[in-house]
Amino acid sequence: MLDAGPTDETLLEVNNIEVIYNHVILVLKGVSLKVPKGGITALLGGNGAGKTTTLKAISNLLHSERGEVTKGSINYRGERVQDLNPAELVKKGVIQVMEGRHCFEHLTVEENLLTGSYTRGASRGDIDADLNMVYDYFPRLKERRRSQAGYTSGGEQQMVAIGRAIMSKPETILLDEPSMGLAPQLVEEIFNIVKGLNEKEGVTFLLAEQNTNVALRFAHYGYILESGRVVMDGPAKDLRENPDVKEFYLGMSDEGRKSFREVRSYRRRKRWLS
Amino acid sequence: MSENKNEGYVTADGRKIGGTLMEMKNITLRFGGVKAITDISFDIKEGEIRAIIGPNGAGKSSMLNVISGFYVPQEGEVWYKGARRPSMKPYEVARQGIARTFQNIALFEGMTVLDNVMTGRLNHMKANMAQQAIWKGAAEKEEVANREVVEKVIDFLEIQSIRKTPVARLPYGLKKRVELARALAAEPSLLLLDEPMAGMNVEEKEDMSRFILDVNDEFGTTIALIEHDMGVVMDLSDRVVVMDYGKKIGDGTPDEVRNNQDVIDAYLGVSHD
Amino acid sequence: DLTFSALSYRTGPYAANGIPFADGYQDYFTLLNERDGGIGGEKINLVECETGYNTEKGVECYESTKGSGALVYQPLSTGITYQLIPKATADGIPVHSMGYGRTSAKNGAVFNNIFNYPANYWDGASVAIKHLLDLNGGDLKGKKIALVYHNSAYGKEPIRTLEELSKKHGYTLTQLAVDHPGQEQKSQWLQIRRERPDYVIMWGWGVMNQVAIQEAVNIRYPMENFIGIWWSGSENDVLPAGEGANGYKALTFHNVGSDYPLYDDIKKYVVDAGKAAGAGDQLGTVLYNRGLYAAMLAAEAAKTAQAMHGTATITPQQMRDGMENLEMTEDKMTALGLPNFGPSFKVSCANHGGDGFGAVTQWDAKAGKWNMITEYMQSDQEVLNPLIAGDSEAYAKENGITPGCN
Amino acid sequence: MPDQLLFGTEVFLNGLMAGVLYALVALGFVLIYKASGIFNYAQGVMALFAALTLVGIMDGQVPFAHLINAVFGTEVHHFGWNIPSFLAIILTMGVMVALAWIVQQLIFRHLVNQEPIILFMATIGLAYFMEGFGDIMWGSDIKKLDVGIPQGMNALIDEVTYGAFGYGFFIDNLDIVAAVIATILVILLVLFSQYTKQGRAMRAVADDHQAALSVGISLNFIWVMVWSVAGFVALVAGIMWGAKSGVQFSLSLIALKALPVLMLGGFTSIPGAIVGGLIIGVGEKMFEFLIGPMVGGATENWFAYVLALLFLVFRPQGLFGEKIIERV
Amino acid sequence: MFYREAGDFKTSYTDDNQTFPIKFDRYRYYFVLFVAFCVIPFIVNDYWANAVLLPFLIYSIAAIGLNILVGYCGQVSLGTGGFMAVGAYAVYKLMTAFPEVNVFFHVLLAGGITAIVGVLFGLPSLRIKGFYLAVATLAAQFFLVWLFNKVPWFYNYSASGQISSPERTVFGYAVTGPHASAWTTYLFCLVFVTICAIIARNLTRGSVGRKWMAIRDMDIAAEIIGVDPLRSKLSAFAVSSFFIGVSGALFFSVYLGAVEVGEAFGINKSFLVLFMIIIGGLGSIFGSFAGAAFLVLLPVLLKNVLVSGLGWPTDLAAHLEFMIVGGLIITFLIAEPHGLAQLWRVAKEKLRLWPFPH
Ligand SMILES: Nc1ncnc2c1ncn2[C@@H]1O[C@H](COP(=O)(O)OP(=O)(O)OP(=O)(O)O)[C@@H](O)[C@H]1O
Ligand SMILES: Nc1ncnc2c1ncn2[C@@H]1O[C@H](COP(=O)(O)OP(=O)(O)OP(=O)(O)O)[C@@H](O)[C@H]1O
Ligand SMILES: [Mg+2]
Ligand SMILES: [Mg+2]
Repeated sequence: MLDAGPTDETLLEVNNIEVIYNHVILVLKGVSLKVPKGGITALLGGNGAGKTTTLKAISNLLHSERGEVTKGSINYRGERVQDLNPAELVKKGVIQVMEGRHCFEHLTVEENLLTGSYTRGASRGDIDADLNMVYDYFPRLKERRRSQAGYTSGGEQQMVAIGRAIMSKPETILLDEPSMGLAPQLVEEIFNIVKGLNEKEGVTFLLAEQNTNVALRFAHYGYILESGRVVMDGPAKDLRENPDVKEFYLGMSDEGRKSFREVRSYRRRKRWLS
Repeated sequence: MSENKNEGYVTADGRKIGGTLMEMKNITLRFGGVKAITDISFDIKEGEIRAIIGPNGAGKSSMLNVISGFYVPQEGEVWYKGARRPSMKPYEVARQGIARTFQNIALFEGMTVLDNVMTGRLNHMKANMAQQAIWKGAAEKEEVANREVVEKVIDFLEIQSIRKTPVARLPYGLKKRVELARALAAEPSLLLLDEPMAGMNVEEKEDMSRFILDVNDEFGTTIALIEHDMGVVMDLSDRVVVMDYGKKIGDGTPDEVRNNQDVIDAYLGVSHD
Repeated sequence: DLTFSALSYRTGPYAANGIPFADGYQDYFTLLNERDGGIGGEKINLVECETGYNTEKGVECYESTKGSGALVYQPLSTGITYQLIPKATADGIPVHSMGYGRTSAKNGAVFNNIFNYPANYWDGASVAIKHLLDLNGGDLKGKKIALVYHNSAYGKEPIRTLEELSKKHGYTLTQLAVDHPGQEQKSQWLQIRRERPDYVIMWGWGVMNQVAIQEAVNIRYPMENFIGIWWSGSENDVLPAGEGANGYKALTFHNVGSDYPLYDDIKKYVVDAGKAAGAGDQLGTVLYNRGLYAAMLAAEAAKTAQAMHGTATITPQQMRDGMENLEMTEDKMTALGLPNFGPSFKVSCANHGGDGFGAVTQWDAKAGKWNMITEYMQSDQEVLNPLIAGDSEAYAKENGITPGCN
Repeated sequence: MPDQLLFGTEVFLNGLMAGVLYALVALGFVLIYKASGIFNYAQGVMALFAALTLVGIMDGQVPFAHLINAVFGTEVHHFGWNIPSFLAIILTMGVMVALAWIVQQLIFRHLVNQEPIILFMATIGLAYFMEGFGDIMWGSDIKKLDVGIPQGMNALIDEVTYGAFGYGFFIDNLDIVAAVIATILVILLVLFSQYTKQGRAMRAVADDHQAALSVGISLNFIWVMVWSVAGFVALVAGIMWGAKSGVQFSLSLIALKALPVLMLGGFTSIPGAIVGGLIIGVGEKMFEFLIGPMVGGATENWFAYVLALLFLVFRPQGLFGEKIIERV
Repeated sequence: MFYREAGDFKTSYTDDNQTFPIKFDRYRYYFVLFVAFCVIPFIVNDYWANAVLLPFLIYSIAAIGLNILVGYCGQVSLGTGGFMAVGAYAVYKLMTAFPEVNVFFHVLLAGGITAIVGVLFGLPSLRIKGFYLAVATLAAQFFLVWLFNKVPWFYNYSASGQISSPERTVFGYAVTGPHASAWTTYLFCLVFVTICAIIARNLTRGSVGRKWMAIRDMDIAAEIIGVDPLRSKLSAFAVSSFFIGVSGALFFSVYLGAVEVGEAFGINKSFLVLFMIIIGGLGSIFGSFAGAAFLVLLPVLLKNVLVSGLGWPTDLAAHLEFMIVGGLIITFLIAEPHGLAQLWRVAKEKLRLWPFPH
């Protein structure tokens, strides 16, 4: 769909990582992926597949959840980044938008956005310009700029989280479930924003998404994760055509979209997991 | 749909819907200067699946909070089972048979899945402190009886394998399911679901849809549902309320709503099919 | 060996006071060992146990040291003393609570194993009043006296005595309680400023002393009208207030300074030999002297016991007898190298508390030392004896003890 | 004016002054709570430690003298120099910054994203440790602290009021100095937390550790910074209180006076600390003045808490605390 | 594979609800009970009873009580010292007023009285939450201590304001007073500990316990699903205070024998018990024991090692003891923030997997 898109340069490379929580719970069992510069890479998969864990492993947020990467390596621009702390990583240009919003409840919407520019040494003027850009993307936020983020609705909080990340002018954004809880219109809008940032500003995206449909429409390349392993990957176009993906992730059978009323009450089997 | 207020109707797929179970009359809710809900009225009939949709910040969750007694509207009346509901504490509302799930999952993170679902049964458990301190006898009998109900719900939602797992460790989607289990365990007459399928992929949404339909079918539970996935809403619900900026902009069957120009402008963008 | 135990507190909120006392106690025994080879030829084995002024640790200390055959306990805390009174009595081990503890333990007929010579709190209160009587030509009628006290059992000790004495001497008594720990005493001192009592008596402890003295300086209360009990009269209490504390008075039941022949021995045998408990810079301070005095009394009681029972290796029971028959005379003290260091007194079964002699010291801020400004005076036995009899009888009744001397 | 009213006014004024001193201690708590959600039980011990260090440096004490002497059989106690108080305060600040850094590296870095009660517990561990450490380092005797702040009755106020009412009010010079310092501190800190980038980051960290990390705020840096500032506040509190009572163990107990202030003012509000302090100071002094004599006095300790409790029943987050967000 | 549960299937919900569902755990539990009741009483001496076992047992009761309030119901309280004082003074008044009644019942009644006081001070918990509540409970702490100090009726007008426990017997054996022997006091406390632990366990596994935990984890959600917050919180305050009252009663009458309120039941006590449950593990009965053991035994152990073993000066040893205890608390928290109980659970999980790492 997009012709601009990824270059050959691999920005982020995850090699065969294993992640353990609490010293005992093995969650990722060897995940490898490559994120090309300037591309939108999607990480798909069911609940508990390990998408969030993968993103956190990259952004080094695992540590604060008592998880650790026990095997494998993570490289950004060919440089090992596993041992950096998250702040250093943000300085390098990688920022994560966390699943479940995680706004700063007691800060106002605007202050929330400003925290995004924390690592930048930018001038007041630049920051204001970016702030306005975010408000352009999300007019709703402008209306609510003075209210505490804790009192905004779920969708508004999602906008705050994304806006906050944009404020750091990152090179790479790790987006965890950006569409969750958003109205369909807005989902479309957010993905358009992603696309815009990608094309205009050359921001690289790695996004974890449940909404496979949209994700594959906007992404260049996709990885499908199941139970902590990559089970399938390929260019988004190919994935969209894959019959399995169609059936299990896009909810389409050969006859087009099924009604949710018609769902059979038996568990279907995925061929690759048999 | 032009049926009499208190009468039921028959849905397209032939299910019989009863009389009015709950009616919201002219509800207005303000937070300081913010008007979350402005003069909204609608009803929920026995046995139907009623969806509430609308853009982000429209006031949908606030409406559920009004129904479950957590927010007290400045104006308006809530009628439940044919009587006007006096102002009540949320736990009293729950005891009237209204159970719900939450948009930002509100599970008890420090407990196991089983315990969480058991909390759904609290209003059915009557043993007093002394009996519980002794345990043997009344308390234990009651525990086992309720455990059986809960196990049925657990089976029903296919979460047997995580029974003893602390919920904090579960992935998002399973948490949603556990929340549903907790609400179902209460055997409510009205079940409120706030975005039950957010953060799920199609396959999981299908599962969830099936559970919702089955609950509605098997136990005749009335369901009010907020959801952003139009596919789900249109397929599952019998009638839909559409809200925007705290106002009601549409109310009717999925087909009516889908073709309502206001709704398209405010929410759907393009008409979904 | 003769085992003595020292339940000391070199840590916790009162460490500053506990350290010099413990040092003095220990140094004296070290001296006896080094110079005399112990007591009666038996080496002294001092078991120190840290209580941190905490009752529970006190119990642990008591239980852990009693197996080692400790002859006498000096609990150094009123709380621990109360706690040990029944226990030690049951175990047949004597307790010496010198200048603290349960006042009515003076009645040895009820408290067989408990000793509190040479003076107790009620003696202290009475001596303070006596001093004021002396200053006022024997008449306190119409005078206002304020009592600033630590709001605890300890602080409340003098109240009854002072009330009885006010009936007798016609002064009015204002009571000002200060809550633990006593960091903040604005209210109390503003009240003193308003009511301008002629004298202020203080039953304080720890930080309460320093703050009270500082506040008194702040409101420019005449320091020479301000008298503290002996636990409010160490260098620690006055130094933080600096010059302003000059003239502050405190009670005592032993002398001050290090100007005694015994201290030369301590320097020679203990400090210079590198065997001092502390840094050796506390010699002659009030609390060091008190610890030393306590040790000396214990050693003298042990000697008495050895003489009585004709054996050098005495048991706790024999030690008790020694304590009950202890007699301190000026001659004895001069022989020990401590002339005029403490009052003369004689312990008996009926009187475990000595004769209630105390004196008044005054702080000289310039010289940085305490001076004893009165002779030892005896407390008003006439008033105190009935109080002691009453309280100890009540205790006997409550605990089913038949008073009696054996 | 009738006497009773005059006395009452004097008590009132002194209550205000006492309140300022409480607020000084409370400020340290607020800072750390605001920046990390940590209820820092060790704040009192920090004040003690700061004051001990200051005196130690000023008097040229050899740190760990007791330990060194015990282990090596030496007899070292003093370096034999005296350092002017201004320089000593700066050196002490250095020590407090180092302490903040160590605390961060060894403790809180490993406890990111834990529940408040666990962080609280860690500060208790820290308090225990520092209690022992401070004593070993500087000894447990009472030390006189004099950095040249005037103490005692303010003669000017006394004269002026004596002239006006025939009764001179007593106000302690030390309290006046404390009030000035506290006011300056509060103003600076409010400006800092409300209007600077670091201040905003600090508040963000308090709300959500993980989210703060995710936008690139370095918890390490923020926490070291805040603990250093709190260390400075502790030093100020230590100096003020130490001047009253000498520097000694009990100094750590002033934390107990700060807690009701915190409650009343709100754990997260810097101005709340000072307003809370004033209310508590006046409240407890007036209660002791008016009601104390009827019930036997020594009411201040519990009354402060009861007063704060009463306020909380009406405003559960304290007067100025951030509203507790309750949403589902 | 040291630790196995395989082959240990449950066929009924009753079985599944057992306190120790795994056989191995169950036998170990019986074994501990056997040793505690049938072996220790014969070998215990004064030192072990008075310096180690009694404080351990009594603090365990207090810790269980506080754990119900803090660990299960999420209401952080710093009033423990004050409530223990209520228990102590209640038992004192009862013992002296009704000497003919068995002291066992006095202790229980003292617990009951404390429960009432606890409920009273628990009332603000409906509005006040978190650390605010913790600090608010200090009002109870300070007020109660002040009250017992101020009103002479509580200490029977004794001159000193101290209370001391008279001798009382159970089945003819003295359990309080100076003549009580080590084994009787030990057994007396042990009985209370056992009863309290069982009651606590029963309450926390049933519906009351779930209400408490629901309130703890998310009070708003709990209310919306039908938990009456006031009643649940107050019931937690009542039960918790009951236990704490019992422990206070035993602390005074059996363990110390004489107390002064400010010293024995001061704020330090409140903190100490709170430390116990946090170190042991919030929301765990086993954790209450572990925490009590840690904070009672560790100092004794350290002291014995440093002073008796290595011959260090007592003050250095005491300072070091502080540093070590503090250091250990921090180390444990970093290793496992959820306390010794959780550390133990993780260890078990690892053992189960052994020799495989995951
Ligand atoms: N802090 C944690 N402790 C223990 N286990 C965890 C933790 N966080 C996640 N897990 C486990 O790791 C697995 C993967 O979780 P993760 O959140 O990465 O899934 P996900 O793919 O993002 O799912 P979802 O789409 O539901 O967000 C899950 O089984 C979950 O139970
Ligand atoms: N407790 C509150 N205090 C202040 N404002 C509130 C509160 N609750 C909700 N609001 C505001 O009311 C409006 C409606 O919020 P609500 O959560 O009901 O939206 P929603 O329709 O559920 O949106 P979404 O789909 O994003 O969840 C929002 O603008 C929100 O900021
Ligand atoms: Mg996820
Ligand atoms: Mg919502």
